[in-house]
Order: sequence, then structure tokens, then C-alpha cells
Amino acid sequence: MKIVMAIIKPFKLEEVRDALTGIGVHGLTVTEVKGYGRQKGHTEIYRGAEYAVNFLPKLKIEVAVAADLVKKVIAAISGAAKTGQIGDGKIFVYPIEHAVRIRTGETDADAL
Amino acid sequence: MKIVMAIIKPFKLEEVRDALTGIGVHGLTVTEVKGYGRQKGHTEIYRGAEYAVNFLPKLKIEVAVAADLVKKVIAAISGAAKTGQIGDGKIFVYPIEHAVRIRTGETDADAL
Amino acid sequence: MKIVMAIIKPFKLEEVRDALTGIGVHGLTVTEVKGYGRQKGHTEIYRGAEYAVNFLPKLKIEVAVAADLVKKVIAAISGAAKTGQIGDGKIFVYPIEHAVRIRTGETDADAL
Amino acid sequence: MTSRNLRAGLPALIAAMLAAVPAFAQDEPKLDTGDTAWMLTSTVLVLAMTIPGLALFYGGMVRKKNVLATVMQSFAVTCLMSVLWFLVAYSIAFDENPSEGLNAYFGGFGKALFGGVNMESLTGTIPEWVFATFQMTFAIITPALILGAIAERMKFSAVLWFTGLWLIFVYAPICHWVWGGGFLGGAGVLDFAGGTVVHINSGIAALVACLILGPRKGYGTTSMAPHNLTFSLIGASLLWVGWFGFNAGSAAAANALAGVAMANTQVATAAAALTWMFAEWIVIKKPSLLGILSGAIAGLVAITPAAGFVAPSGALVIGIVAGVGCYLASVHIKKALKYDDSLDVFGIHGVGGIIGALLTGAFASSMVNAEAAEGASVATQFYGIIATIIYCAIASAIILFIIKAVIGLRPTAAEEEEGLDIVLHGESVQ
Amino acid sequence: MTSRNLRAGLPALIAAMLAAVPAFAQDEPKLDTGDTAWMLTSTVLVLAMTIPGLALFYGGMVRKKNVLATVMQSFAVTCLMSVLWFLVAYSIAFDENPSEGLNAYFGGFGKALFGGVNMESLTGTIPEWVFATFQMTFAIITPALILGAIAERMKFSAVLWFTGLWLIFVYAPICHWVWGGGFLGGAGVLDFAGGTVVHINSGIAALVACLILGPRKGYGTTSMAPHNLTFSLIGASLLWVGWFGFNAGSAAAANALAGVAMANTQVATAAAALTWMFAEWIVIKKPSLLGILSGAIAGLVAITPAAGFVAPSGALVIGIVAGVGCYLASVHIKKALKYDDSLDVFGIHGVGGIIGALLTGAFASSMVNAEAAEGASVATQFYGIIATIIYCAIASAIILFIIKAVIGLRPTAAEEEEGLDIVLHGESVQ
Amino acid sequence: MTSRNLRAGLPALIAAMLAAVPAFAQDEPKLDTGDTAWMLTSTVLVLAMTIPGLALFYGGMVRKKNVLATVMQSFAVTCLMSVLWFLVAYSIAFDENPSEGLNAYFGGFGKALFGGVNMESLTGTIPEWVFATFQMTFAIITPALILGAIAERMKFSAVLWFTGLWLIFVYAPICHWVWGGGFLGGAGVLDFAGGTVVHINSGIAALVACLILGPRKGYGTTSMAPHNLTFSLIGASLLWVGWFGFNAGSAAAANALAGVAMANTQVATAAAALTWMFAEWIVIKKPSLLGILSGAIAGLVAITPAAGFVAPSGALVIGIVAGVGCYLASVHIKKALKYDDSLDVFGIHGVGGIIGALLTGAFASSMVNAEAAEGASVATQFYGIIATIIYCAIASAIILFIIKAVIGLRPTAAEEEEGLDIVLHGESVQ
Ligand SMILES: Nc1ncnc2c1ncn2[C@@H]1O[C@H](COP(=O)(O)OP(=O)(O)O)[C@@H](O)[C@H]1O
Ligand SMILES: Nc1ncnc2c1ncn2[C@@H]1O[C@H](COP(=O)(O)OP(=O)(O)O)[C@@H](O)[C@H]1O
Ligand SMILES: Nc1ncnc2c1ncn2[C@@H]1O[C@H](COP(=O)(O)OP(=O)(O)O)[C@@H](O)[C@H]1O
Repeated sequence: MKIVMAIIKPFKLEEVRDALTGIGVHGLTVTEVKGYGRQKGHTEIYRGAEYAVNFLPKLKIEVAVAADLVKKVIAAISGAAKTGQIGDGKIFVYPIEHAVRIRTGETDADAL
Repeated sequence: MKIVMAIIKPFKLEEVRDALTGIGVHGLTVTEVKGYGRQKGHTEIYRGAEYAVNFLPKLKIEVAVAADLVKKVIAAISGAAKTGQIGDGKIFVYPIEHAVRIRTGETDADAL
Repeated sequence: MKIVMAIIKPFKLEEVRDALTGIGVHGLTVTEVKGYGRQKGHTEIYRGAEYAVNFLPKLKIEVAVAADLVKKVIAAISGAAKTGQIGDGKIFVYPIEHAVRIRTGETDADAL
Repeated sequence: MTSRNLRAGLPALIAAMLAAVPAFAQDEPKLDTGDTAWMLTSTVLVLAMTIPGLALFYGGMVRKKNVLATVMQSFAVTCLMSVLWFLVAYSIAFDENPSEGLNAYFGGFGKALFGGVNMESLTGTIPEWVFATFQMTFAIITPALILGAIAERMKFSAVLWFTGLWLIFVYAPICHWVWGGGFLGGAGVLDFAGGTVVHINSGIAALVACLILGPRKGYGTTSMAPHNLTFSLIGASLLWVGWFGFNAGSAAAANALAGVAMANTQVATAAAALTWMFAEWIVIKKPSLLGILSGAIAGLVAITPAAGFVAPSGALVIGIVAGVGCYLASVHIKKALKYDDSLDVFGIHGVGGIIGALLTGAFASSMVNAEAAEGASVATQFYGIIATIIYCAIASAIILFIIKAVIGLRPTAAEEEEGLDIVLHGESVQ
Repeated sequence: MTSRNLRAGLPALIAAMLAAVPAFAQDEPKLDTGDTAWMLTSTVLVLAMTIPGLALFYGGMVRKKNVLATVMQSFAVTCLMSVLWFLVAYSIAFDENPSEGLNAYFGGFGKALFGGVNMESLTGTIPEWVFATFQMTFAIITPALILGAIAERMKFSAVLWFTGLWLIFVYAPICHWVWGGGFLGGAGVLDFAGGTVVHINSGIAALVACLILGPRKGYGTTSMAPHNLTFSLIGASLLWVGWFGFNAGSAAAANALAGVAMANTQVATAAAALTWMFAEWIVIKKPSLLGILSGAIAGLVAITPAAGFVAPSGALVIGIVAGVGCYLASVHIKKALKYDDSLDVFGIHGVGGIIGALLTGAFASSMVNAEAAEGASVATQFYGIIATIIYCAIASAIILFIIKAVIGLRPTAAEEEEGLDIVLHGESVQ
Repeated sequence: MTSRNLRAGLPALIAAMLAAVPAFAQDEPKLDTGDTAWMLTSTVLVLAMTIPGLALFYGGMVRKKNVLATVMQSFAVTCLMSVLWFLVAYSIAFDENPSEGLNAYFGGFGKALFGGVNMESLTGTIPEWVFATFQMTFAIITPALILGAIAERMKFSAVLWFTGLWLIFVYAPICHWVWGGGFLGGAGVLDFAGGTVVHINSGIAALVACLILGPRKGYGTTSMAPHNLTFSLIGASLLWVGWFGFNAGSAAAANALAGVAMANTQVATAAAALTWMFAEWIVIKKPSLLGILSGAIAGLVAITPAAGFVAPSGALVIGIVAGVGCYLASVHIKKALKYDDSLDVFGIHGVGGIIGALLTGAFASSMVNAEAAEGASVATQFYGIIATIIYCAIASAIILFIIKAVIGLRPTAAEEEEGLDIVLHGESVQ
């Protein structure tokens, strides 16, 4: 099992979710984050005091899936989240050793 | 060392923390997240415009522990976070290679 | 490739980012989290009702880097985030298997 | 002075009007534009106490998941009470009952739908349109105040039924007793601006309601900390500001009586706020915003019956006593007795109202108000308090039990957990 | 009664003034401090309707990324209209045009920069300074209302140009037509406090503007849920509270007419709010805060032209009809026609204004207002509505097309996506 | 006209009163209900300027961790000043000192605890109760204004000690100098509504205070961006709205003088707001909400001394000059000099007050106000400014150094870092 973690632009969330449900993935967890990267931020000025806002609003999506689905998940997210503009985000994949569904105690693949 | 990451219902936080301190785990990090899964959301309607709110408020808990504690941690979280209702959440476990306590520079098990 | 994940005090963010850009790391993702650990919280009292606030505001920083950079990244973060006071936070390192840049489809080291 | 009779609850209003006839024999009652200007303004101010004042004071103190439901209660009650006051409650409160015996307890129906009010009708020196609308704003805020006690756990439909029935069967009659020609006014009970009619009344109904509903799910174990006291600061400030319409407006004229009521209100409120703040500072070592706001409301409540009867030094004492008394009731006594009056309506309005009513008897001065001389006695005030408490408690309980039986009072535990905003209104704050 | 002439739009103002001369022959017009006190207060109240009232009502309904831009529009429009009113628009609206023929359509320039207003000038029984400033607050809120229709998608520079030109070429003339001696007032169109001048006018301009700008990017597909209805609650409440300055202030005196206008306003507003709420409760099974707030505004709008002409039972009916009518227009008809009037300015102010103007014709009563007898007719009202709609729609469209051609109306799609707060003003809410 | 003497600071109040005797010989002073209605209303409006107005204006500009502490300062100062004004400060400001020599500088103690004020006392045509309470609201807002300069870094206990002592030793005497019969009024300094007494005074004290406290920890390096300018919008709007009580209320009557003061206030404020906005638009390419709000306050401040002395075209110029001047002071000069006046109290109130006081000398017109003719001179105004600055700066510094020595002024650096809400008040916003 893997977790596919993606950083995306906030307004792409619905499209990404639709793409995932389209390939049969029906669970995910979303976190509001701030990202720093190539995409540059903006400056706010309050009565002459300038504050550079370098961290831009992004969403982090975490999807736990069976290892064999990872490719499809990456493709689905990439496809849906892509605007071609700088700042579209990243996808990272890392392994998980266990998964448990709290309600039932089911584990691993059954837990997803 | 492992990180046990759990998605739980928000109002279960205190019970989960108590369960963890009960087994001697005294550190954790909590993030407000939104979850999508079997539990269905609700619809908000503003002057006729319907917005389906599919993402429900959840908390993500991350606990770094020595490998031999993982089972107990899973049991503690499962026990405390369970309501038996759909949407109770998941637990995922993944390995970490290093841990450092910033204040002292202690590493690995000593860092926790 | 690894992800270096650090929990730090919120007001240390700018220093940490500077330290990282100082060693050539130009991307990171930040999440507002609440931490529980040795550092104790405070109590709020509203008309006699006491609420212990045990979870303190922290920031979680996630930096994906090539494996050979991990040491430098840990050093940079540790150096910048350290106050010597309790609650300075932790650094955890875990492996990632893939990385993708959504905009271009570049993978792994090129994606960062 | 005549205008004060209307509100000072001295003899019956009717008596006052009869009594006034000779005085006006040569001198027909005439509209005074200055008095009318102030009463138009006062009406606006008292309306602002409820929306947005009370709505925000309460809304800031609840959890974020219930804020819209809480402010909506104040708003919907404002609308419902306005219509009911026009349809029937004004008449019950201020019309003379054709049966003299019944008139002690309940007004007539001649003024239903503002019947008989026309472009020439005056009440004192102001148009009756203004008087009726000014009184409407009192009839709005009183039931709205109660809802602080059951915040975060009452069905919206039950809120509407409860406040609607309560207006007709509790507020309007008690208003008639004190200000409309009923037996309490006749007995010499002094209530300048509504210590008994508004505050004791709502405070007692609040206590009854929170006992019948039971505590919020999780009360005492989960955090119910106020989600945003900035809103409560706005609300408490607007309550204070609007309260000048309430208290100085109850002079029903732009004169020295309105002036002294304003000065008293300011002094008592400030004193009570500081007192609560310092009490808390001593006990828990930190002066809190919620504390000073609560103290201010306690002072406003306690000075209400006294505002046009006492001198500012009396107001200072009333403020200090109310600050300590309501602090103890809301913080320490409630904790000991373990009932869940969510936003301390009983501790502040009930207890503050009783303190104010009693001290009005003690401090009323004929130097300030000629009628104080005849009427002022702690015993008479006590009589008014007891009569109000007994009737209000019983009638409120009956109404609530009927609603409970017919449609139920509370949402399910799961709904309460999820939050009333989403569950009852399908809306949320982002 | 004279004072009412000023606003009731009966014959022309000039006619009224001439007519008044004989009446005053022995009895020189004199300042009345009570009337002046109320009109000073009313001016304050109407200003508070726009800032912070309207600013918050609108600000709470937009997405968080646009809240500062939205409230800033109300604030900047307040400033710009104040200066323009002083410089020229007051004169266009209320000065007599030396050319009698032109005077039916457009005032003169004699009162530019408040020329000729001095310490002795009276309008009725109040100083002209007060009258001119009171009217200024109407000239502020009318263009500000329009901006709800184009919320979240108009350039700030375009907003300033549009509202500035619109004040001079649309508001001031139409104000002159109805209240300033122009042809609509002369024809007997009744508009007590601005149903036609303010609400139909802004509602129509809003519809034109949102059609010309086109829908927000993502309209119908992405969530545009209100970010914080607590702010809208404050805003709607302050609009309600301030509206007493609008409606009761339009009596231009502290008298029974002001009193009945206040009572009517309260009854109609409450009725409309409850009606919208219950309609929604029936249709979508949940009564929403946004619904009851919208209904209240609909009621306030609809009672505006009628406030000083009808009795409270008429107000009740007007409120109920406005509640249903504006609900249908804002929710169901808009959905069917698919235009993006972001905050339903047309559905509430346009439709509510038309309902109110027509029903004023139906319910105006000579028992309340002697002039109603002469003027009241649904047909005359209809004439006023049509004239206003046609001129306002055409003139508003021309202004918008010119601005579009010269500087453009909208930010880029990417800017709209990022949010106007950051893009246009360099600020954000944390 | 008499009423204006009370505030226009012409000769000494005492002189005015003596002078008035002959005028009143046949014509005994009499309560006017219209004037009283307006002054009751004005009192309410000025109170609303501080709570919730100023509280929110300041609260929105600080960081989220300090918002409750900031609004609490305004609220607690309101309470403390109210009690102190009643106890002693009203007397110092407005009682005649039995020693004629001392009376130039400091009032007597005969009116302590509102001694001698009774149901017959009049000040001009209004009850002295109303006058004393109206003045109380000025005594509330002046020290509250100062606290913007030390926002986010002063101990709450020190705030209470500082403002309490400052009221008695700085505000009350200077108020006496200008309006209470002291030497500045006697010298012909014109200050219609408090440009010198309120704004220069608080602006200078603010500058002194922020220099003595030193900058906030992290000033210039970490972000101190306003956490929620929506609150500041509400606050600035309520300041504007309430300022009509301040300026038009300073006519102490409902007459043409109040009317022109209202018109001037509106024109100057709007002009200053637009000026600041356009200045910023030119310099940093974006018009900001904080900018336009700041400009509006600058305009309100600058027109304060002039409101009842100048014509609207003078007001327009005053507004424009204040807009530019305060913009430069708050943005560019502060940046150059590097002091940390957190919310620009000096830049807006100090500089705006000085601009207004000087331009009052330049634009005062006897067509508007008969007394302007005698008194108006830039040199006299300059004298008043200098006297106020010197005394205020020295006395404020002494008070602050004493408090610093005895209890300390600032929390620890760690506490400041954590935020004052939690540390000082044990509360937080969610
Ligand atoms: N090395 C990294 N580690 C973690 N997150 C990163 C890293 N680099 C970028 N990100 C995240 O990805 C987002 C997009 O990256 P950016 O460089 O701006 O654009 P792009 O991915 O299109 O090149 C950033 O805002 C940040 O949240
Ligand atoms: N595949 C997944 N990857 C990541 N998070 C998931 C996944 N599936 C579910 N979740 C998280 O777990 C929460 C609960 O899941 P849900 O399916 O609603 O209920 P249950 O776990 O009781 O079956 C979701 O709200 C989401 O946050
Ligand atoms: N076992 C753990 N797992 C995950 N996060 C932890 C753990 N222990 C501590 N943390 C995080 O690190 C933060 C600092 O830890 P704390 O024990 O308070 O101080 P220190 O690291 O200086 O000893 C905590 O607030 C929490 O967010």
C-alpha cells in the first residue's frame, strides 16, 4: 500500500476528486497548506509597511491506495490538476506498512 | 521508528490523547483536515444555489513512536476513536528513518 | 528521495525558509498544526468554566529533497528553528518512492 | 411629568390618564416634536439592542458550529414578535380591559391590529404610533434574551412556538400588570424601564427553560469556549449604546428625567463592569473581556428599574452591588448548582433584575422623581418581584411542556454534535 | 404637512412651495428644533445603512477572497457620492431649472457647491443644511446598492467611474422628476421615501450591469457560498435599524406621520422576513438565515414608497406580497433565466420596489395622509415605474458601455480567480 | 447662539455666562425639548464611537493574537473614564475654580460626584445631566484614542493607570483651558468640537507613549499585517457615523449650526478619504481599504475644530489637506523616523488635529458663525496648539515614567510573542 500525496491549486479540488472517483478511488483526505516554490507570491502594503507574502494557498491531498493503483492515481491527479501554469504542484508517493479502518478494525487493503 | 497517522472525528481528540498518554505516549501533532469517503456530507443552499459539501471536518493525528509500540498505539487510537458509525476514520503506519529533537539535537528514539 | 518533515515554532518560519534557500532548497510546503508534547499549554477560563488548552500552535514543514541533501537540510532547519526553549519541535525523515511535477510531468529529482 | 406616568408604573395607566384630565383641562395634550424626536430615536436604539446587539453578544459566545443558528434566533424572534405585537399583544398589554376585575391582570382586545390608533392619537406628548412601536421593541428583546439560556440545543421550530406563546401569555400580561393599568402598578411597584417586566421576567423564564431542556451534550466535559468574543464585544457595546433608548427613552420625553436616566445608566454600567472585572482579577488572576462585558450588562440590567428614580451616587452603588452579585451568580453559584444556563441569562438578567428592583426601593429619591416619594419601598418592590417570579415560572413551564409533548424541544444528540447551523439551517460559516 | 410635500412627491416641489406661500403669509416658516433633531438623527441613520450596513450585508455574502474589495466599494462610493452631491448633484436634483420646460427633467445649477444655502435657509421646518445632507445619504446608498449585482468581478476604477456618472446622469435627474419638481411628481406619482427613486432605480441598473458584465468566472460550477453570514446579519440589521431614518425621516418632521411610517416599516419588514423564511422552509425544508435576512430587506424595500401613505394592516399585506414576490424572483426566476446578479439586487430592490410602488397605489389611505386621496392610483404608479425603468436602463447601459470601451469593466480571469482583495487592493483577511 | 458658547471656546465659559445674563434678563433660560433630544442622541453617538467603533477600528488592525486585548482596552477605558468623570474630572473641567487665578488652568471641585447638578440645572437649553454625560463621552474617547500607539505591547494594568491619571492631569485641565473658562478659550482659540482638546492632545500623548515604550518586538522584521480589516471597516464607519454626535452635537442645539457642522463633516471626511486613497494609488499603485479608512478618520479629525466655523467649500479644502498631510505623516515620515506608533495615532490625530486647528483660523467665516469674526486667526490657533503640545507632552511623559518605575509598562518579550489575549486575559479567538 502507498500513500499518494499531492500538492495542488485549491480550485482544482473538485476536478481531482472527480478524476479519482472516476478510477474507483473513493476516499481521500485534504489539508489546507501554504506552498513555497517557483511560483512567486505578492506583496501586501499597509500604511507603508510592506509584507511579502511568499507562501501561497495550496491544498494537500492524501490518498491511500493499493500499490498497483499508484500509477493510475498519479495519472488521474496529474491530469485533473494541471493548468500548465507555474505552481501546479507536486505528487509524492511513499509506502505505508499498515492501514486500519477504525470503525470495523479491518486492516490493510480492506481498510481503504 | 514509525509514524502512526490517524484520521479521526474531531470530537474524539481528547479521548484519543488520553488513551495515548495512558500507554506512555506523550507527544503528537494534530492537523485539521477535510475527509472524503463513505460518510456522506450535506448540502447547503443559498438563495437557490445548491452547494454539496462532500468534505467533512476531520482531524489528522501524527504520532512518532518506536517500532515496538506501534501495535499498542494502533489499539489505543482505535479504541478511543471508535463510535461504530460510518466515518470513524483510518489509521496508517509508515516508517521514518531519522528523528531529531531540535532543542537538544538528540536523535531517533531519544528525540521522541 | 526523502521528505524531511519538521514541526517548528510558528515565528521561526521565515528563518527556516531563509536557511533552506541558503543551502539551495527552493520548495517547501507548510501546514498549520497543533502540537502536544513536553511544552505545556495554558488554561482559558470563561465565566468559571476552565478549558485547558494543551495543543499549541506549531507549523509543520515538509521538504522533499534528494537523499544526499538530507543531512544539510536537517542541519539548516535545526539551526534556524532552535531557541533552546522547550517546544522547539522535531524533525522526521521518511523515504519517498516517486515525485512528479504536475505542470511538466517531470519525475523524481527533476520534479523538485 | 405626565409622560413618565406611562412607564413609571405608578398607579394604573388608566388612573394616570384620568388623573391627568383635570391638569390638562385648560391645557389640551399636545404633540411635542422634541419629545417625539427622542422617542423615535429611542425606538431605533432599542431595536438595535436586539438586532444586531443581542444577536452578536450571544453569537460570539457559542461554538462556531452554532453561530448562525444563534443569531438567527434573535432575528426571527424580532420578526415574529413584531407581527404578534401588532396583531394582539399590544392590546393585551396596554388596552383597558372592559371588565374592571380582569383589567388588573389582562388588557382588552380593542387595540388589536393597532385598532383605534390614528393620526391624532397621543400618548402623553408623543403620537401613539411611536409609543406602540417603542413598546414593541421591548416586547422583542424580552423573549430574545431568554434564548441565551438554551443556546446551542433547541429546535428552531420550538423557539418560534415558545417565544410566540410566551409573548402573549407571559410578557403581555406582566407588562399590563406593571405599566398597563394592572395590579402591580396599582400597588406602587416602581419599574422605570423594565427591571421586572423585562429582566426578572426573562431571567426566570430562562432558568425554567434551561432546566426543562437539560444541559448541552458534553456540558462539563468538552470545551464550549466562546468562538469569537470580538462579536460579543460588538454586541455588548451595542446593547450598552442602545440601552439609552431603553432607559432614557422610558422618560417618554426629552427632559431632565431622560438626562438623569442617561447619567445613571452610564455610571451604574461602568461601575458594574469594573466590579466584575476586578472580582475576576482577584479570584482567577486575570481580568477577562467576557468578564467586563458581562459586568456591563449586569449593570445595565440593575439600573433599569432605577434609572429615573435615583441619583448618580445611588446608581454607583447599584452598579457595584450588581457587579458582585451577578458575578457570583453566574460563575460560582451556577458552578455549584450545575445547571446549564448556556449564556447566563438567569445569572445576569434574573439576578441583576432582582438586585435592581430591590435597590430601587432603597435608593429612589423624591429629589429626582416626585413619584418616588409615594411609591418607594423595598417591601413593595419585593411583592412585585415575587408575583412576577411565580407567574412567569409556572406559565413558562407549562408552555414548554406543551411544546415538548407536541413537537419536541431538542434536536437529536447527533444533530447537536454536528451543529445547529448545518442541521437546522443548511448554512455554515467558513 | 408641508414637510411631507418635500418628499411625498405630490405636485412639483416648486408648485408646493408656491402653494405654500399663502398658507404661510401670516405665519412665516420657522425652524422647529424637534423636527431638526429628528432629521439630524435620520441623516445619521441613513448614512449608517451604507457604512457599515450595506458594506457588511454584501461583504458577508461574497467569498472570503473578495470581502475587502466588496466592503471597500461601499465605503469609496460613500466618499465619492458625498463630494459629487456637494459639487453638483444636489443642485441637479433639487434646484429649480430656470428653463421651465427643462425643469420637468433636470434641475438647475444654482445650488452647485451648496450655493445659496446659508444659515437662514430652511426647507420646511428644518435647516436646508440638514435637508441637503439628509438627501445626500440617499444619493450615497442608491449607487452603492447596485454594486451587489456585480460583486466579485468589477474593476475598482470602473466602479468609481460608473457610480459617479450614474449619480449625475441617472440618480439626480430621476430624483428631480419625483421629488425635485419634475414631471413624475407633477403627475401624482406617490413615492414616500424612495421606492422608485432609490429601489426600482438601483434594481434596474443592477440588472443591466450584471447582464453587461456577464457572470462570475465559475458561476454555476464552483461554490460561491457566502463566506460569513454573521457579517450579513450585522449588515441586514443595521439596514433595518437605519431604515427608520430613511422611512420615518422622510416625513421630514417628528410627528404622527413619522410615527406611522415607523410602525408600517416594522410591520411590513417583519412580515416579509417571515414570509420568505416560511416559503423557503416549505420548499427546501430548511429556514435559512440568508433567507430571513433577504426577506427583511425585501419588506423594507417594498414599504418604502408606502410608509407614509398606508395603515399598518396595508403594510402587513405589502410585506407578505413582497416576501413571496422577491423570494420567487431571487431564487426561482433568476435560476430559470440564468443571469448572475451576484447578491440579488434586482430580485430584491427591483422587484420589491415595483411591488411596493404598485401596492402604494392600492393601499394609500387618506386617513393616514391627506395627499393620498388625490394621488393614489395604481395606474399613476405604473406610469412612474415605467418611466423610471426605461430611462434608467438605457442610461445605465450607455454609461457602462462607454466605460467598457475606455478602461474596461472586469479584471482578468486569473485576477478574478486569485481574488479582488489581493489583486486590486493588495490586502487580505487572515 | 448661546448654546454654541459652551463649546466654541470663545471667551471663557464664565465670561460667556456673565455676558449672557443681560441677554437673558427678560428671557429666562428654558429647556428646549428639540435641543435636548438631539443632545441625548449625540451622547449616544459619541459613546458608540468608542465602543464598538474605536475598539473595532483598532482591533481589526492588530494581529489576531492581540485582538481581544485591544478591544478590551477600549471597553475598560470607557468604564474607568465614566466613573472618574463622575467622581472628579467633570468638576475639574467645567466647574469654576473659586480662585480666579487658578481658574485659568484648573477647575474647582464643586461638581465632584455631579455635585450641584439637579433636575432644574440647565446648560444653555439642555439639562446639565445631558451636558455632563455628553462631555463624558469626549473624556472617554480621548484617552482611548491614545492606546492605538501602544497597541500589542502594554500591560493592561499599566493601561488603566495611565489613562486614569491622564484623564485627571491632562485631559480635564486642557478641557478646562479651552471650554471650561480657562486661558486658551479666553485668548480666543477656536475649537468647535475638540481638535485641540481631543485630537492634538491624544496625538501628542500617543507619540510620547510609543517613544517611551519602544517598538513592538519584531517591529520591522516580522509581519504585523492587520488580521481582519473587515472589523476596521466597521469601526471606521461607526466612528464616522458617531462623529456627527461629536461635531454636530457640539452645536449643543438642533439648529442650523448643527446642520452646517454635519454638512462640513461629511464633505471634509469624504474629501480626505478620497485624497488618501488617490495618493496611495499613485504611490504604490493600489488603493487600499486601510488607506481610505485612514483618510476618512484624518478628515474627521481635521474638520473637528472647524465644523461650526467654516463653509462646506472650506471643509473641502481642509479635507484635502488633511488627506495628504496625514498620509505623508503616517506612511512616509513615520517610516523615515522609525518610531513604532502601531496604529498611527500621532500621524492621524496629532497631525490631523494640527492641520484642522490651523485651517480653522484660516477658513473660519462670520457668515457661518458670528464668533468666528472676532476669534479667527492662525496665530491664535497656533498659540493654542503649542500650549497644548508642551503641557501634554511633559505631563504624559511624567505619568508614564512613574508607572514604568512602579509597576512597569510592558509584558515580557515572551509574553508579547505569545500574544496578549492569552497572556493577559486568558482568552482567545478561534
Ligand atoms: N521540495 C519541495 N518539497 C515540498 N513541497 C514542495 C517542494 N517544492 C515545491 N513544493 C510545493 O509545490 C508547490 C508548487 O511548486 P512550484 O515550484 O511553485 O511550482 P511547480 O511545481 O509548477 O514548479 C509549492 O507551492 C509547494 O507547496
Ligand atoms: N483512501 C483514503 N486515503 C486517505 N484518506 C482516506 C481514504 N479513505 C478514507 N479516508 C479518510 O478517512 C475518513 C473516513 O472514511 P469513511 O470512508 O468516510 O468512513 P470509514 O472509515 O468509517 O469507512 C475520510 O473522511 C477520509 O478523511
Ligand atoms: N511523538 C511525537 N509524534 C509527533 N509529534 C510530536 C511528538 N512529540 C512531539 N511532537 C511535536 O513536537 C512538538 C514539540 O514537542 P515538545 O515535546 O513540546 O518539545 P521538545 O521537542 O522541545 O522536547 C509538539 O508540540 C508536537 O507537535
